[in-house]
Amino acid sequence: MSTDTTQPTTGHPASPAYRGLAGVPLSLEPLNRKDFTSDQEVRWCPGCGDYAILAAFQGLMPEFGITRENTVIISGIGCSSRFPYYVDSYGMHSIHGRAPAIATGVATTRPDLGVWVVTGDGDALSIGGNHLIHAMRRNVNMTIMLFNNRIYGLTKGQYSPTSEIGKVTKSTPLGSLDQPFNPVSLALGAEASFVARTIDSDRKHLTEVMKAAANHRGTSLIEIYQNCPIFNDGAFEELKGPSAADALIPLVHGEKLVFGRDGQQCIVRGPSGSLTVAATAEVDEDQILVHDAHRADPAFAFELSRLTDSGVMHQSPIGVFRDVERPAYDDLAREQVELAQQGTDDPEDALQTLLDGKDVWVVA
Amino acid sequence: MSTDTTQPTTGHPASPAYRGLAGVPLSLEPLNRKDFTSDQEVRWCPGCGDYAILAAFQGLMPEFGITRENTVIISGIGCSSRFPYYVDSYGMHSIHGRAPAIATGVATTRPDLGVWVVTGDGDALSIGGNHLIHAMRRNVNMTIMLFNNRIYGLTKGQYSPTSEIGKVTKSTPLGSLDQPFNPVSLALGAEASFVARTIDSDRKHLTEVMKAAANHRGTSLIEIYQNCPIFNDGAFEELKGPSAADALIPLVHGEKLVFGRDGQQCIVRGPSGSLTVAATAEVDEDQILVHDAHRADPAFAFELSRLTDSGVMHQSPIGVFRDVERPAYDDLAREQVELAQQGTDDPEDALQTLLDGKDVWVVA
Amino acid sequence: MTKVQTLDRVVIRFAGDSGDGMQLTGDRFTAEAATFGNDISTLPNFPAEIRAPQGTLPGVSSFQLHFANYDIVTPGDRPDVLVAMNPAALKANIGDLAHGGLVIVDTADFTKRNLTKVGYDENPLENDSLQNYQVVTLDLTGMTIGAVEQFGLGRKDSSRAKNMFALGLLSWLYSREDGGTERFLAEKFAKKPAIRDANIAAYKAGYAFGETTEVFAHRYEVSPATMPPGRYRQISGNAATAYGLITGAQKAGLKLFLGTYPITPASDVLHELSKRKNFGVYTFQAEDEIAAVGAALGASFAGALGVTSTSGPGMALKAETIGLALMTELPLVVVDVQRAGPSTGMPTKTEQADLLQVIHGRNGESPVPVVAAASPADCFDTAVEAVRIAVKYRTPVIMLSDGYLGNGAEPWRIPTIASIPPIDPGFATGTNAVDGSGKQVFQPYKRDPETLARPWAVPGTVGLEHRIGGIEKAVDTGNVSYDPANHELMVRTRQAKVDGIVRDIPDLVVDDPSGEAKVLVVGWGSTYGPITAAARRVRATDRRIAQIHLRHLNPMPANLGDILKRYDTVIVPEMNLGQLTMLLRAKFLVDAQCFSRVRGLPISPSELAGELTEAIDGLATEK
Amino acid sequence: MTKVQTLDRVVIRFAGDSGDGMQLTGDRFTAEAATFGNDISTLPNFPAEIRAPQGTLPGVSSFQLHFANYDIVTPGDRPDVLVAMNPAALKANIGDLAHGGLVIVDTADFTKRNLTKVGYDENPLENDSLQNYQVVTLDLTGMTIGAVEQFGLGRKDSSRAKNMFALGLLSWLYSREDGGTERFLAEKFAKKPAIRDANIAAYKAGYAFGETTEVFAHRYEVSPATMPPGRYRQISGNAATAYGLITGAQKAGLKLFLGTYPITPASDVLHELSKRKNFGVYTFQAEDEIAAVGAALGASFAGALGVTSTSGPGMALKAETIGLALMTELPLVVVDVQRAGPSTGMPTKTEQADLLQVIHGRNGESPVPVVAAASPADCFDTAVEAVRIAVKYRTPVIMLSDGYLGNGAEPWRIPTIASIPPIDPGFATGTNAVDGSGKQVFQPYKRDPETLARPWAVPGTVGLEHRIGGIEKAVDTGNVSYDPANHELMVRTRQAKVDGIVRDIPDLVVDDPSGEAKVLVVGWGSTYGPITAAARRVRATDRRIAQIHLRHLNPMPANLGDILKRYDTVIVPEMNLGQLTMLLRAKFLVDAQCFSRVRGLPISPSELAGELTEAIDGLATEK
Ligand SMILES: Cc1ncc(C[n+]2csc(CCOP(=O)(O)OP(=O)(O)O)c2C)c(N)n1
Ligand SMILES: Cc1ncc(C[n+]2csc(CCOP(=O)(O)OP(=O)(O)O)c2C)c(N)n1
Ligand code: SF4
Ligand code: SF4
Ligand SMILES: [Mg+2]
Ligand SMILES: [Mg+2]
Repeated sequence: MSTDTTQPTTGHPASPAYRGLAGVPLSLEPLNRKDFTSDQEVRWCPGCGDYAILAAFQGLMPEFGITRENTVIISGIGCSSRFPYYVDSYGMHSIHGRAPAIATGVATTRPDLGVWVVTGDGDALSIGGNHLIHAMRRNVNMTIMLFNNRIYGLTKGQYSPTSEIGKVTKSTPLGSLDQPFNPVSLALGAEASFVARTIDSDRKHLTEVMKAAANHRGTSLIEIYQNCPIFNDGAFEELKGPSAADALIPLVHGEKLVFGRDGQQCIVRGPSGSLTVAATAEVDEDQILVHDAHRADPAFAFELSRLTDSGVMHQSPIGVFRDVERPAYDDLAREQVELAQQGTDDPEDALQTLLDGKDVWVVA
Repeated sequence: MSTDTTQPTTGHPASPAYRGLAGVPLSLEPLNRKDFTSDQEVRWCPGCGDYAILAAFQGLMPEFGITRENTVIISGIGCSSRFPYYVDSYGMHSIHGRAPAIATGVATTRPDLGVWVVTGDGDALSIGGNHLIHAMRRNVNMTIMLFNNRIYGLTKGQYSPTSEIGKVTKSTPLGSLDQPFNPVSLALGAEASFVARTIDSDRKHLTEVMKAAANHRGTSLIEIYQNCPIFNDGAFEELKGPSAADALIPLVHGEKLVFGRDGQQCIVRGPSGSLTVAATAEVDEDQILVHDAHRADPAFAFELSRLTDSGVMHQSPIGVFRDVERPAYDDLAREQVELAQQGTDDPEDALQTLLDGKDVWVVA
Repeated sequence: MTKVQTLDRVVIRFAGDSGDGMQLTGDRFTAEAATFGNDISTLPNFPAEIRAPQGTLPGVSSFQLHFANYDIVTPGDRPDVLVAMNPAALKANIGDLAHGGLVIVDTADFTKRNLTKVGYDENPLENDSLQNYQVVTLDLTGMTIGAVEQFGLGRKDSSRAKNMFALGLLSWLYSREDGGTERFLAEKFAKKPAIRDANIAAYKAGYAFGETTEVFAHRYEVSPATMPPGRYRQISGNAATAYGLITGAQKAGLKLFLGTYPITPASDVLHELSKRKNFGVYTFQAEDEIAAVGAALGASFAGALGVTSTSGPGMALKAETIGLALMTELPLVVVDVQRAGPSTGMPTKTEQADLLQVIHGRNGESPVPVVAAASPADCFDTAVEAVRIAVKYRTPVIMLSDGYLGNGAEPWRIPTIASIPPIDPGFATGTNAVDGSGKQVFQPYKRDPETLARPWAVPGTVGLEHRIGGIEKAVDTGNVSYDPANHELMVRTRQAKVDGIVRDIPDLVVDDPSGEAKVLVVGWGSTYGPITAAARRVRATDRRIAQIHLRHLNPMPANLGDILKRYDTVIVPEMNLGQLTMLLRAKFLVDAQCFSRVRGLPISPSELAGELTEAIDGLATEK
Repeated sequence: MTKVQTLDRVVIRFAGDSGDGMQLTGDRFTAEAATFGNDISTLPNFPAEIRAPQGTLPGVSSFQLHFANYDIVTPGDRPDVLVAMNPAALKANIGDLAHGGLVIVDTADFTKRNLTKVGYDENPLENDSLQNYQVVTLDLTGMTIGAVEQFGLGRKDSSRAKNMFALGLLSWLYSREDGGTERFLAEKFAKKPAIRDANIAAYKAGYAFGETTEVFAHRYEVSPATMPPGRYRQISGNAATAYGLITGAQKAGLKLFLGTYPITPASDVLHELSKRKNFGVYTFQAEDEIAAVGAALGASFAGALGVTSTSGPGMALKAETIGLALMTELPLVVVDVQRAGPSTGMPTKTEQADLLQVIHGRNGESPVPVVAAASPADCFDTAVEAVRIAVKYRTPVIMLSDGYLGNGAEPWRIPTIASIPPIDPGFATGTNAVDGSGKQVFQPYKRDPETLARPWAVPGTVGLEHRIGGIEKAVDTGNVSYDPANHELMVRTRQAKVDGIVRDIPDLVVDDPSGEAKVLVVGWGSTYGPITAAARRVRATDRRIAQIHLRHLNPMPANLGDILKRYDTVIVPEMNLGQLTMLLRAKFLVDAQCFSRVRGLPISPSELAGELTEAIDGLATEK
């Protein structure tokens, strides 16, 4: 008797090119974005940033090559969490905040599934904060896409844990009081092995970051700046359009941390030892720091994460902050089970032996 | 009619010397440690590190000068969480993981109370992780003492979120798989304004750190390494006794990061930009970093936090990692209420006006 | 799809600038209603001029539609719903709207200039002038432009599709099929494919918007009534709850601390209270429902009135902490604005299926008083009652409301603050016992002999220092105790304390005009309206029916058992599968039967009246 | 303080090296028991030599005590409890211990050398050789040294107080007063204050240790019985539960995924399962109970058997996610090892007061099957049954155990694996419907007409891609639906599915040897033992009593109503305030009365027998 419910993967090409998806069967025929489009009408507000993210995801999926049926998307509750309905794969629109926990069960029992979590800033960081940080420290193999619109969309516009201090919302008519989380800093403090940030308005960057996440084995967290035109319009305005080049600090592994339309700005280590933005023209070239996403020590990535404003947004690094190798929880868990199962002959006999124990007596 | 339940503070000296306790009435007569000892027999196992922490706390309280009746201790569930029973103040031994949330309600409504939270590594970081990080980002005025014995004591020895990878416990007979949290890193990632670490075996250091925490307005997190002789004996052995000087890196604001019995080791910024331990004799004196707990940017404190081993403990900084000014949530919340109340004449009239609203019609 | 079952009639008026296509919109909606099988009656209203200046009062065009599930003869006197596409349309029509009516406003044109043009000094959407209505403000124009972007129309043409966005929204609100309108548009604009697609897209976007954003509860209803003399205003259930909590706290001289987490349909309690800090109200939007109730309990420990508000799923999460509240015997008010479950269910739909959850949904023997509001205005009295019980008995109290009550509004006879009795927090101020050695001591679990309430000794009170918690407490001293006899005594004492609240609950008075009814209808919560309407209908046919309605679900009024036993048939209409019914059967061994409807909608009075009639006639035949 | 109410008798043996003070310990414990009013009988057993070599078998000294709440005439044949201070003491005495007995071992002397000295090849504490006992290993010596450090004794003198540590621990275990022993020690060592203080401190430390660490459930009981033929072993309830879950999973060909969070008294289910990875068992210690059940549900979605285990407070936290499980209609087994509540309550004490919580404690109409185990060994069958229902009906199933069952042990007739019927997961493999356009499609909510179960289509199955969630689902398609009629249908269908499980539940067979009883006693869960014992006693007095015991609490067996109505009096003994009683009354309108004891202890058979006797005699008199 087999205790493995995995579908046969025979006939599929060996394994996807992306390390996070290793073990997931590949589709025999090439798929296209339509294959990842379900029959459900997309129901976000006009202009919602969620559309662009969905489109990028659907556009990218065929490239991974994995089958639709081995693709699983788990979401929580929120506007963003309607995402699974629109992708023609297996999916669960679960309950508020719990998607990473649910995905942990999926990922641990099934190495042959590609697992994505879709969540919002309230879902992931308010009610679900604990599951998020624990998933990251465990490094369960999944990609978490955190749609950060810095507001509660679905419940009509209360402030969220990423809203800037002083935000006036339905629940904070006199302005909010709490310091927001910086999701990247939080993730790095929680031992995350892969942390990235991208933005709804840049399809190419979105796609690149999603690919990098899929290529990472373990938990990948992608914070996605997402505009909510209804309840928090323009939250990322300064990071978009013509001003984007001066506001976004692209993080590219192995490349100098230079940004601005003409590369006129750069990141250096200031006299206090802290990272600061400097004018490229005014510093020695070798002072300009080179991005290194693979450092074992998360401190450098953390320093970079602090370059993001916590109030109104004027500046923010995007790209992969950190991407390091660390065994994935689910790989290890399966290894333990497989090791334990080695040499087990007939499972039914083994079970009988277990039930019998060591000290049996007989009543005649 | 008054909506203030605060007891009159008349006759009390103005305010305590410690900023976190500003507004808490001082005792007219000097108190001593016995005053902070309840009539309940202390019921930890022989040799438990909790005893020393309790003793340090009780020894220190009189120095703060605040009245016993304005002292409130809220704990969760765990061995450590029995703490409130032993201190003759107001206290609540609540439920697992929720103490920071409960304390938030206490602190917000009562500026005249000194609020302490006592919690364990399971209580604070496993089930209570979300409340902990949210309390810290909000900066609610309270001191959280996290007794970290890297094990679940009360439930008889399962591994905890701070246990080292590979730990064999009742629930992980083949060894644990999850990367532990570094509580200091986690706190820094969660925007904490005060984060410190100390150890049960060093009464003087314990006391100093508790004082520093009380002097900080907002949430102060103190991680306390605490030995559990029954289920995790010796977890901090290398940080104690004769080897302590070589293993503990004392953090003192404004002082050089030098440690070891003869100051033979020090912290410098290595060529990669990361902090590293170096031999004092082998580096230039001005390369040795000076501790700065007051930097606005938490990155330096974060870098220091990474000097702690995450497996078996051989090295760890102790002292105050970070101590910066940031408005406390509860101070701001009270300010909003007080401002809103200004100019309110008779509250009953005001209420009637509210009920009436703007558009009343009369049925005769 | 959806039938509008619980509404007997609705009057909608679409109003906008002449160029806004209001007539088309009205026509289409009428067509949808007609197709749907409603009886209809309409009243189009054009500006006198062919093309009045844009944005002015004379330029307003409107279309009124009355549709109903019975014969109607007029287009309705006062609209229940007003869709206003600009300031002029609002100004011109708002006066006709019934109190509590729904106003949907397109905010796009609410600029200073346009406001001035029609004589508004202030933006009416930003002051309290629309307080007596349910106002939904939306950037219809902006959203429409967003929705049709892809069709490459100019801004002006794009924005013209906003009437279809509005229609889509209304169609969703009244659960209409959209096929007809789509076909209509396809035909009408067959030659202008971009315009056609834009209109269809706008229509669909409006529909989708309604569905996605939880902006609306479902429907509303204006119940006409003959009213006792007094001063009245319009009030929604969630506002009434907030006001009741403020009033209760003030009457007790306590700060009010709301710890909560947003959730439909309870969020408005937070929104309302967060505007009322001038009453010493603290509102704390916590990280989740567990933290919310935890912080509220902390506030109660500190001597404030701790309150938490939520809906079903959040209620489930709070269970453990409510257990701690009942073990620590601290006042706490928990407001559950119920919605359709289970799980996420249908967040914007109403239901009353949390009754057994709030009564039984905690580990161990954990009795908690439960009160339920019967109507939007009744939320006020129920909230005050919840505060009174919580403070007097030192106990968590659960107040049940539901989506229908919370979002619904009705005229409210405004009470005089002075007429509401004060609530005595009775804080402990000194020792209350003598120990073995003759020393005066404070015992935190020494109870008031009558109420069985324990003393509420607030931090800051000298000499009363004590520790409480969730582990079983020794009688009187409150020390940790694992003693079996003590546990048994404490379990029974906590039960007796809650049971004893019955002393404060007035006996039920049966509404049985004839005094000879054989059938009793028993209700609780928001079924009050439908049950009352159904009873009236039944009585109008010269049949006899008795009615009682429970505010107190735990404990129940003392004379309830006697009343139940007096009737041949007991019918309990509930928007669940029979939750009160089961409690009544268990407690009184009466063969109560549930009239159960679980549709996310209020019970239909006519359906219920039919059922009651059958029951009455059935009994008559039997004899 | 505590009386040992539920134990009729206990036999304890203290064993150690001659120098370990076992006789003193035994004497003192005897004195405590005598003072307490127990009947006692003792058997001291000294080594033949005056001073046998330390750590050898001949050096072992022991003291056996039998104490009971009725007349006893022997010191007992087999001890129920063995306290072994070193390897020799263990080796010399373990053979006498009753199956399932408790062994408390001081580990300090279990060195390789000492083990070899007495002929142990392996450390018996580290292999499975003590599997048939409840073994508690403690560093008594180390803890004693720690506790007496302050008195400045040498290591040797310090460690000699370990017998008092052990005595303190046992005194706590049997809830004895410590005053007497303290006085005794004070007197005995009056002239050696350091020794006196050390002994008293050690005694107190042992007592405090017991109380603090939750090392022990409360008491245990060895129930003698005449047994049917078969192969037997000793098993505890929590182990039996774990084995049942493994067996169920294997019978269904599923991986078993346990998502859990430690909590007394359920943690041993985790501990046991985490040792059994060789059966394809995954154990996940989550960050909290919510994550635990969430991960389990995720595993079920992925095609494994998701299981979660907890106790009362954790159960409260899982409610929302169980709601999601029932909405998504996925198999899930939830084990609740109940403890005394409410809130934290008394974690190490037993109770059965979570019944109404598990039946009603979720938002909305959320029916979930509930099964309960009657004895430690019965946990096995009950767990298999829970798996069977969960898999067959695609539903969360709650299995109730309690602290008494979980930690208690009893002889178990070992089943043959082959005799246990297989469980068919019946995974969906292909499309199951045809859509409007004639296309073959998969409908995730199209139900099996008989069981009403929906298909379980596991990710990885080509062509069956679908989305599920907590929002109300449309019939068949499973799409999101807010349609009122659909909601009503789905609510009733989910209820009907659970109700329909009754078809699989065997009719109850009444145990009524005479066939003429007028009084029926109805039980569920761990009251089975006490009720059976009480019924035997009643019958032994020539009275008639009928007994039934429920494994299935929701739904209940089909013939239950008929049975209840056949008796004049129905008595329901429960360790709560009447939770099953209330369900029976509501469902069957039968005047069932609860024999309620809420003391954190099993019901006393003698007390219950008294009550039953009175009920029987009362009926007789009436007539
Ligand atoms: C237990 C529970 N609490 C509260 C809610 C209500 N709720 C649904 S989504 C949400 C927050 C949504 O914000 P976010 O996660 O940022 O998602 P967005 O809508 O912005 O995409 C809340 C509070 C719920 N569904 N369940
Ligand atoms: C809701 C809930 N889940 C689980 C438990 C069981 N429990 C009590 S304390 C504890 C962990 C204790 O570990 P820690 O916080 O590290 O404290 P320590 O005992 O080590 O001081 C657990 C799992 C509980 N009481 N309540
Ligand atoms: S409310 Fe905001 S986040 Fe939600 S769908 Fe609309 S635009 Fe998007
Ligand atoms: S189990 Fe460990 S942490 Fe708990 S009281 Fe004992 S020594 Fe201390
Ligand atoms: Mg959001
Ligand atoms: Mg711990």
